[in-house]
Parts: sequence; C-alpha cells; structure tokens
Amino acid sequence: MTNELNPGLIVILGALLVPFLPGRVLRGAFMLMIPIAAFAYLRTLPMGDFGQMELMGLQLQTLRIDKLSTVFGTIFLIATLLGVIYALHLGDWVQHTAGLIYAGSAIGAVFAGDFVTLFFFWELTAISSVFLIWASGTANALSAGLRYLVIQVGSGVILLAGVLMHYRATGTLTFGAMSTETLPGTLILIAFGIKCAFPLLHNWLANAYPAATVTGTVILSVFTTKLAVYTLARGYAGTEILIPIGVTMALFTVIYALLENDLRRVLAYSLIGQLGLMVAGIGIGSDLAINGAVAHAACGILYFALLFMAIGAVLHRTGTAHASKLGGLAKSMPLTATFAVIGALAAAAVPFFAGFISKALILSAAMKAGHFWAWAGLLAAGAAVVIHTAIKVPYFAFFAKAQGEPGTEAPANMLLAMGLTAALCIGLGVYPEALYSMLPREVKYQPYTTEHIITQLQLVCFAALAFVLALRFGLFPATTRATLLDSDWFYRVPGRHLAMIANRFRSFTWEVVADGIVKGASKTYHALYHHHGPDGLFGRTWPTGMMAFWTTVTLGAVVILSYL
Amino acid sequence: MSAMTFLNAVEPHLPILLIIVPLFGALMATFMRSGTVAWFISLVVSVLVALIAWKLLNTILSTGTPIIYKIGNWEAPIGIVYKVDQLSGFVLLVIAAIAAVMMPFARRSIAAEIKQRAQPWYYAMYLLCLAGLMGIVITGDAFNAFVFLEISSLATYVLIALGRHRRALLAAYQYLIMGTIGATLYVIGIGLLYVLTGTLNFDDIASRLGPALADPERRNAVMAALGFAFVGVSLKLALFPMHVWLPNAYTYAPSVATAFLAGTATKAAIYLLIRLLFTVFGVSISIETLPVPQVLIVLSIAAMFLASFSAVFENNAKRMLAYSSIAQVGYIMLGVGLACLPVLAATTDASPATTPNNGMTAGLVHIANHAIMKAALFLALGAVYYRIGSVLYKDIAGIGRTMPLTMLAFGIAGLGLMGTPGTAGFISKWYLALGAIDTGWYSIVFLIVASSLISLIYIGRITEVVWFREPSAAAAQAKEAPLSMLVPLWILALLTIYLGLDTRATVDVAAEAAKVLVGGIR
Amino acid sequence: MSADQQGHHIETPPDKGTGATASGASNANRIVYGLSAICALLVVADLFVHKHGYFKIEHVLGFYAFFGFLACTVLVLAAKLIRAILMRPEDYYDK
Amino acid sequence: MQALETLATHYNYFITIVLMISGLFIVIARGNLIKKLVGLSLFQTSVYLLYLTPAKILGGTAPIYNPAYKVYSNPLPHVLMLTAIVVGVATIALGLALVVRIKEAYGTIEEDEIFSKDPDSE
Repeated sequence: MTNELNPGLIVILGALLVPFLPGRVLRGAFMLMIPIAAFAYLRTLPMGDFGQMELMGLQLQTLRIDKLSTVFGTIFLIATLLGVIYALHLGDWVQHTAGLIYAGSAIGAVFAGDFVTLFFFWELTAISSVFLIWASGTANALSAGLRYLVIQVGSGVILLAGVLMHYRATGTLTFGAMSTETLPGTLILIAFGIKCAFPLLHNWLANAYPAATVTGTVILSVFTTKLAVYTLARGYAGTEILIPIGVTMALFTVIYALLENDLRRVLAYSLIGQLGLMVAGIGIGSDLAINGAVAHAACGILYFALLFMAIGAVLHRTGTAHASKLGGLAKSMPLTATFAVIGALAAAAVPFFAGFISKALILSAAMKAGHFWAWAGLLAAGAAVVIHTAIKVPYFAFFAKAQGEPGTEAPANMLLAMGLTAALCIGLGVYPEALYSMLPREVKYQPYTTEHIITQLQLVCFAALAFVLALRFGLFPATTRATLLDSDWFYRVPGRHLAMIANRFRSFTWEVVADGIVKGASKTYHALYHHHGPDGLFGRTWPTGMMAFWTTVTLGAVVILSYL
Repeated sequence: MSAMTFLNAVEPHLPILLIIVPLFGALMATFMRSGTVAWFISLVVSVLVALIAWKLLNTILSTGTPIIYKIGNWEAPIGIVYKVDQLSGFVLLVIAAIAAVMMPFARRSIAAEIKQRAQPWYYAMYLLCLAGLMGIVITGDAFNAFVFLEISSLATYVLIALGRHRRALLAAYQYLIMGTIGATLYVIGIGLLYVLTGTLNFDDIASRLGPALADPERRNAVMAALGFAFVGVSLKLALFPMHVWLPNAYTYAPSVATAFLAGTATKAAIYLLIRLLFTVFGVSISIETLPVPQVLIVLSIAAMFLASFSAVFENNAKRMLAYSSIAQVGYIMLGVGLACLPVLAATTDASPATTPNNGMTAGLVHIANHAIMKAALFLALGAVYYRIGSVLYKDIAGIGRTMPLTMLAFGIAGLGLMGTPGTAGFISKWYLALGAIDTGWYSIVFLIVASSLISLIYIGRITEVVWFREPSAAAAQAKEAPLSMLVPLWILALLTIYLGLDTRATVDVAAEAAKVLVGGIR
Repeated sequence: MSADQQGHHIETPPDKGTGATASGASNANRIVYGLSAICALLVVADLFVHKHGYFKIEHVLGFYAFFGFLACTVLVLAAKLIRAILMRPEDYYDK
Repeated sequence: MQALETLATHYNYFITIVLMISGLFIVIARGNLIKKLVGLSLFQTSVYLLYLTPAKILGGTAPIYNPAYKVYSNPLPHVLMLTAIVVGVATIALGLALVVRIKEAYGTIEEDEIFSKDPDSE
C-alpha cells in the first residue's frame, strides 16, 4: 500500500500540516521538504498501474506511472520547490497551504489513471487555487476569483458529465486516448480546453493571473494550463482540430500582449500563446510533435515562472506591474533585471536557452507533417513573442525611462528562486539531453545544427529590429492604462444585464412572497403594491396570505394536471 | 433479572420505544427547573433513540424483511402498525443520529440564546419534535402519520418562536399557518383515500387502490387524493413554490433548532412523500402516467435555481443556508422525480427489479448527506453566533482568523454542499446525474451542473468574506468556539468527507431501499 | 474615472526621434545600428548554411530574417489598428 | 333537476367545500392575525365534515356490540376526528398564544403594520 500512494497526495497531506507548524523557519524548512520528499518517493516507483481502489462500485486506478506522467510530475515537483522558495518570506499560512494543495492536486491529476481520480484532483486544483487570487484581498480579486472559480469548476463539471456518459457508453473509466466523434469525447475535450485556455474560453486566465498575489501568480502560471496540456497529450494526441485551435491561440494573443499595459497580463496572454504552440503540437500528433509539446510545457513552466517571479518581485517592491508606471529598475534591482533578461531570452527561444530546444521540436514536427500554414503561423507568433514578451516586459520594467519610484532589490528568497530557475533555463538550453531523455516518445532529435541556430537567430534579431524601428518611428502602440475588450465581454457585460434582469425576477417572486415579509422590499414590491391598490385582493394579501395563495395555486395546478 | 434477559425482553418492543422514550423524556423535561438537567435528559434520550434506530436498521439489513410492530396486538388493517423497512430504517437512523450528534453542542448555545426560564421548555419541545419525526417515519398508518406530523410541527413552531429576535414570533406564526394548511391538505387527501378504500394502512390502501382506479368515476377521486396529499406534504418539505415559510423560520430560530430542523424536519416530510408516491400510489398506479413526476422535476429544478440565486444575494449567513436548503431539497426531490420515470432499456442489462434505481438512490443518499452537511454548516454558524451574536456577513467578516477550526469545518461542509469530489455531496450528485442519464434526460445533467455552479458562488462568497476580509470589530475579538461545540461540528464535517470516500454506509443502504421501493413498481 | 487615472496617457513611446531609452537618443541610435549590423551578418551567414527545409520557401535567401521582420511589423501594425476597437477606459467593467 | 338532486343528496360535501374555500380565503385575504386563525379553524372544520359524512348512516345507531343493533355508523372516522379536533385545538391555541406574544412585541396584530415595524432585512 505504501507503494501505491499518489505522489500528489504526499504534497497535499504535507500542505495540511503546514498551518500547525509554529515559526516561519520550521514551517519553511518543512515546506521545502515536501516536494523533495515527494520527488524522492516518485523515483522509487516502477512503471505501471497501481492504487486500485473501489468507490461506489467503480474500479479506480489512483496511480499510473508511465513516461508521460513522470515527466510532467517531475517538472511539477521542481516548479513546486521553486514556488515554495519564492514564497518563503510570506507569513500567511493560508496562501502556503492553498498553494501546496493546488500543486499537489495538479501532480495528483497527472498520475491519475482513471477519470474519477482525475476529476477529483481536477476540481481540487480549481478550489485550492482560488485562494491564491482571493488572498490579494482587493475587490477586483474577489470578483476575478469568483469568475475564475466558476469557470474552473465549470470545466470540472463538464468533465464529470462527459465522464458519466463515457462510462455509460463504454463501461470503463480508464483515462486513455479519446475520440471526438462521440458526445462524451467532445464534452471532455471542452473541459480540457477550458483549462487549456482555448480561444474564447481563455480569459479566466488573463483575468485571474494578474489579480492573484505576487507569489500566487507564479504558482498559478505553472499548473492549471500545463495539467490541461498533459490531459490533451494523453487523451487527444493527433486530433486534427487542435492544430487550428493552437495556431489561433498563438496568433490572437499577440495582439493583446502587445497592447496590454499590466505586465502580468502581458505575460498571461503570452502564456496562452505558448500554450497554442503546445496544443498545435498535440494536434499534429507525431512522435516528434508530442515530444515537442511535452518539452515545451516543461520549458514554458520554467521561463514563465521566471518572468512572473521577476515581475512579481517588481510588484512586490514598487507596488505596481503596469508598464506605464515602471522603468529604470535595472539600476535598483540589477539581479532581478538579469534574471528577467534570462527568462526573456528563453522565451524568445534564443539558442542555448530553454525555449529553443523545445520550440524547435514542434516547428520541425509541423514542417515534417507538411502543415504549412500551421508552421507559418507558429513561426510568426514565435517572432512576435520576441517583441511582446522578450523585449517589452524587461524593457518597460527595467530599462525604459523611469516613470515611477525606484525599488530596492528583491528579498533574498525571491532572488534564490529566480536564480535557480534561471540556472535551469540555461542548463536545459545547454544540455537538452537532460530533458529529451525523459520525453514520452522515442525520437532522436538534434536541436543544435548550424542551420537551426542561424535561422532562429535571424528570426529573433529581425524581430528585435522590427521592434526597435517601430519604437523609433512611433509605430509601436502606446501602452496606457486601459481595459482591453476580450471575449469575457460576452459574459461580463450582457451577463451583468442578465444578472440584473434575474435579480428583478428574483425580486418579483421572492420579495413579494418571502422577502416581502421584510418591509422595505424592492421597488418591484412597491410597484406591485400600488398597482393592485390597497383594496384589491392582491393589495390586501400580505405575505402569509400570499404563501397560502401560492399553495392553493399549486394545488389547483396539480389537480388540474391530473385530469388532463 | 440480568441485563441480557432485559435486553431480550425489550427487543421486540424497540419500534414503540423509539416513540415512547422521547415522549416520556419530553414530559420529564417540562418538569425540570434547570436547563442543564433538561439538557442532560435530552442528551440521554437522543443517544438512546439513536442506538435504537441503529439496532433496528441493522436488524432489517441482516434479515431483509420488514419489522412490523402491532400496537395493542391488533392485526394490521384494524390496528395501527409500526413498520420498519429499509427505507424507514435508513431515515430513522439519519434523523436520530443528527439529533444525537448535536446534543453536546446544544447546552452552551441554548444557555446563551434562550432565557433561563424557557430552557427546559426548549428541550421538552425538542424531544417532542423528535418523537413526532420518528413517528412519521415509523408508522404504517396514514392517519397516524398525520398526528405525528402535527406533533412535530406544533413542537417546531414553539422551537422557532423561542428565537431571540421578535421576528421569530412572526416566522413561527407564518409557519403555523402554512404548516397547518399543509397538514390539513394531507389529511383531506387521506380522507378521500379512506372513503375510497375503507382503510388507512399504507399497504392496505395500496392493495385496494387498484379496483378504485379501474372505475372511471372513482379514478377522479384517486387523482384528487393524490393531488391533495402531494401538495400538503410538499408544503411541509418546502418544495418550491411552497417553501416561503422556510427562510424566516430557519433564520430566526435558535441556532441549534435551525440545525436540527434543517437536518431532520424536512427529511421526515420527504420520507412521507416517497412513501405515498411509491408504496401507496406506486404499486397500483403506474406513476409515469400521472403528472406528479413531471411536476416534481420541474419544481425541483426551479428550486435548485431560484433558491440558489437568492442565496447568492443574501447577506445573512443563516438565511443564505436556508435558501440553499430549499435548493438542496430540490436535488432530493429531483432524484425522487427521476425515479418515477421509466429507465431506458438500453442502459441497463439486468432486470429493473434487481438493479437499484439511481435517481431514487441519489434522493435517499442526499437525505443523509444533506442532513449531515447542513447540520454542520448551521452548527458552525451557531458557534459563531455564540461568540459574536450575529451571522450577518458584515459581522462575520474575517472570522476565519479568530475561529479557524470552526470555519474550517464550515468550509469542509461547504465543499460538500457544492458537490466537490471527495465529499459526500459529490456522491449524491454522481447518482443524480446517473439517474438523469438513465432516464435519457441529458439536459437535466447540465441543469444539475449549472445549479452546482451557483452553489459554488454562494459558498465562494461566504468563504471569501470569512477568510479574506478585514475582520470586523466583533470578529477580531472572537475566540475559538468551546470544545463542546467543536466536537459535534467536526464529527459532522469529517463525516462529510468520510461518506464521500466510503459509501457503504449510505449508498448501499439507500440502493437497497431504492430497490425495494422502485423495484416493487416495475 | 478618477483624476489619477486620467493623467496617464503620456506613456511611452514619446514622438519619433526623441529617443525612447533611458540613455537618450545617441544610445538609441547605437542600438539600432548595432542591431542592424548583426542582422546583416546573419543574412550573410545564411549563404554558408546548407538548408534541409521541407518547404521550398525556406530555401529563399534570408527567409527567416525577412519573415520575422515582416511578421512582427504586420502584427504590430495590426495591434495598433485593433487597439482603437478594443481599448476601453480602465474602469469599463466597473461602471 | 338532476343538479338539484345532486345538491340535495350531497349537500354535506358542498358545505365542506364552502367551508374549505372560505377558510382558505380568509387566510389569504385577511391581514389580521386572529382573523387568519379563524380562517384556519374553518378550514380544519371542513375536514371534520369530510370525514364524518361518509361515516354516518341514516338510521344507524352508535356502534354497540349487541345483536339487537344491526345498522350502526362506522366509529373509526368519528374517533379520527376526535383526534383531529384535539390537534386543531392545540394548533389554534398555540397560534393565539403566538399572536399574544406578537402583540406584546410589536403592539399590533395587523400583518402589514408588523412588516413596517421591522424595516431592515437584517
């Protein structure tokens, strides 16, 4: 039995102990031990299916170790460790616990062998992570958190509906390759797609990540979307529809990332763009493409975590992450600036940095499979990443003319976390075999050929040139504080009107009937009151009478329906 | 006489003891001067009742045949019988266990919320209510059920009126009017059945309804009887739109009374409705041809949405939970409604009589699960009320920092209410969705999904208030709840998780009961 | 919209020619020239690389350079145009 | 003619229905808490009549266990209604007690005035 515990559960159980530990030092040391212990345990596990369990008469496999789950589990555990280090300065146990439960549930989901276990952890990621958003304590965080929660749990319940139907149809709960031909398959794909920020389903990410706490955003950026990438890679490898979806994700986010002022939002959109690359890779479905998607997920986790950490440090020190209020911080925060540049170079896929070795796989796969337009689109998006992420983010934060107060260098634990992450970004870039050897499919790939290096450098440098020229000739769109319309408009604006109408409706039935007991009822109540006049039947019906009246109506309705 | 022979002598009389013990306890409690002594009596009685209920259910499950207790040794159609089968045994245990678990909590809470003089009365009424609820569930006689319904209701009105706020009086008055109308409608329905069949015994009515239905003239009367009884009981169980007495009653009753009523009172009424629909009408009428399932499903779904919606906008935590209770009753009744519909042949390979009906299983499981979760939630609020004297959002803001254990238990139960996997609520929802899929109503699956998202919002909202808002003046001063409150609270919270992981205690029994109930029809 | 938020439309970049970097115009010019030089070198390097591309267009001299530059320019200009449609006051959703 | 005959033979039922409807109407339409209770009482009374009507047999006697009496009324409904009357009395008594307390607390027993005295939703 000890051999069959899901490593995610170790992290979760550890997280549950965190609140009870006295003192920051002891607590910090314990938190550092959690991912390390889980990793050590993971190393002892052989490949195979374990953790058979019966629940409600269903056979569950709570633990599945194979190459795909191991590579994601490993990178998740590394990211957990980095996130813990980055957050060590915090005294708030709620955030620590929530963050670790969140990380643990994402890890648990990766190792889940069946849909019910997956669903369990899937929902747990949603519920635990919302605390990281709420913990920032602003009014915006509350509403963004609630929207995030509803969408995330919504994805879970759609998954559940799909799973139930799948179970009815096939009698199995094992999570394996799925088909989009059937309704359950489509539902499950939609559920995964929500977490993976498919176009039009994406804006929970762009809204929630910038609303979370400094440390929360770093943790958030790692797990949810990459978990979705994992599930897609397992369930929907080679599903053609994913290619256009991925390319769309990669391209449309460019616009938003270019225009956004809040640097954490820029990174959020950029993150969606990179997810597009992975989704397209999964859609292509060849061994090379799947390896590329997985590798890119691993590298993306690292360099986005690094960028979010750097911008988080800026936010922590200056109180803002808005491009229009920052600048010139390279002098006061030199180390943070250096790490941000390393993250930027990795994001731009400059040779010898992490992004290069993974992106090349996907583009080569697209090329080999002959998907010309997908290849061109991803290439263009890759060039644009250079501008909106690799240059814009460090430039406005650290090198542009100072618009706000200078900060001071980030706390030591943050610097340590950034330093380690930066080292990994470079390390993987220099020695890709460390990652390649873990990838799920057996394909040999050599990223470092002269051709690759030269062409990629051309792409990066000319993109940079385009940026410099655009900036110089005033063509680069100004970054101002503003709201950019996104697909969330569809539920935020009409949704608000709907809510108001619904609220009216509630007033109509409730206030009159029940809340009407409470004087000072809504305008509707008064309108109704006056409309029917004090002498009419309704005018004289006070709530008790109204209750009795509705009962009578129901009675009449039931009896009449019986005779129909 | 040794203990063993005493137990053996008592055992055949356990069903009647289930009623007599709390009745007698109530009588004793009224004569007590001190609230603490009355509390102790109630504690002993509640635990005793729970043990008896547990013993009865175990006997049923091991033998598989119902226990029939003839009062005064009169045979069934003439005398009143108490009948304990899988269904009633299950509901009896749920009610008795909830009542027993919250007794340790009651002493401090009641001492703080009710005047010294009235405390013994509170316990007397509480035990009377318990006796009434047990009676509703255990009796096999339709009119006897009415009497017990009224006993429990009358006691409930008093319990509510004991609340601190003067609006409690009005809430009790309104509930009295509505409750009486409901009971009267039920008794009219029963009266019509009596006229038609000449008997009041549930099983006997069921066996004699067939001929009455064959006669077209009498058929109308049967329909009317069903309509009256259905609406009357629905009022007691707060089915939308007859739920309007509930929010105020729950809001202004003393904290413990709210937790008790939310956990048990509506459940007994739900039991009665299931009994009527499936045992009395179900066997001789094919229910699908009547409008009742459709009406049930539509009203349940309306409750799931409209009540949840009200809960979202609520700023009083108790009232929010009251609205949520209405929505949760919707879930239970939706399961019951789905159980009335025919199961699609393609989805089941075994014969319907041997496969448990998923919709009914969901409804019955949720009776237990909801009772546990709601009792935990209301108890947590009771502990908060004990400390700061308010459950308004503005006053409980940030209370998670000063009462973390209480609010953690609240959070766990809240997760259950949302149907989070790993909690009891998920089990209910799983079977409910399966039930909907069984009958081919896929759209209902999505409605269940959508309404659980609304419950996510109201639980999310209070979670945010409690954990992340700046503490209010009162909340900052609060201390963690005393142990006598935390223990019952955490028992219920841990049960919420336990029953989400090990479903033998709930689902297996419920499925057994569902098989007996629904299997008998088809 | 508060006065505080209104004051922030003066952001980067300033008008052409005045230099957008922290170190002024000459520094900016140096960066442009330096970058251009590197770019030119990279295109020249293209001549000496044997390409294995799968699409014909890849074999065009300096294709990646040209493509990167064009893609970025088009996307930046597109963003500038779309900005007019998408941009709303910061408190748009709170109204 | 036939309608008249129905009326004559079933007048008990019609009285039941009239009592039931008027009772319910008073509960619905009157704002005075005591009047509502009166309505409730009427509503319950209709049930007594509903049960007793089929139990009474014309020319029947009380059910005395003696061969001399061949035709007797069914005793069960009468007994049931005794119980129901007790329940009804208890309900009305409790209701009236509540009204007394409401009068003490609010100074009025008109429902609309009570609502206006507790204006807050708290």
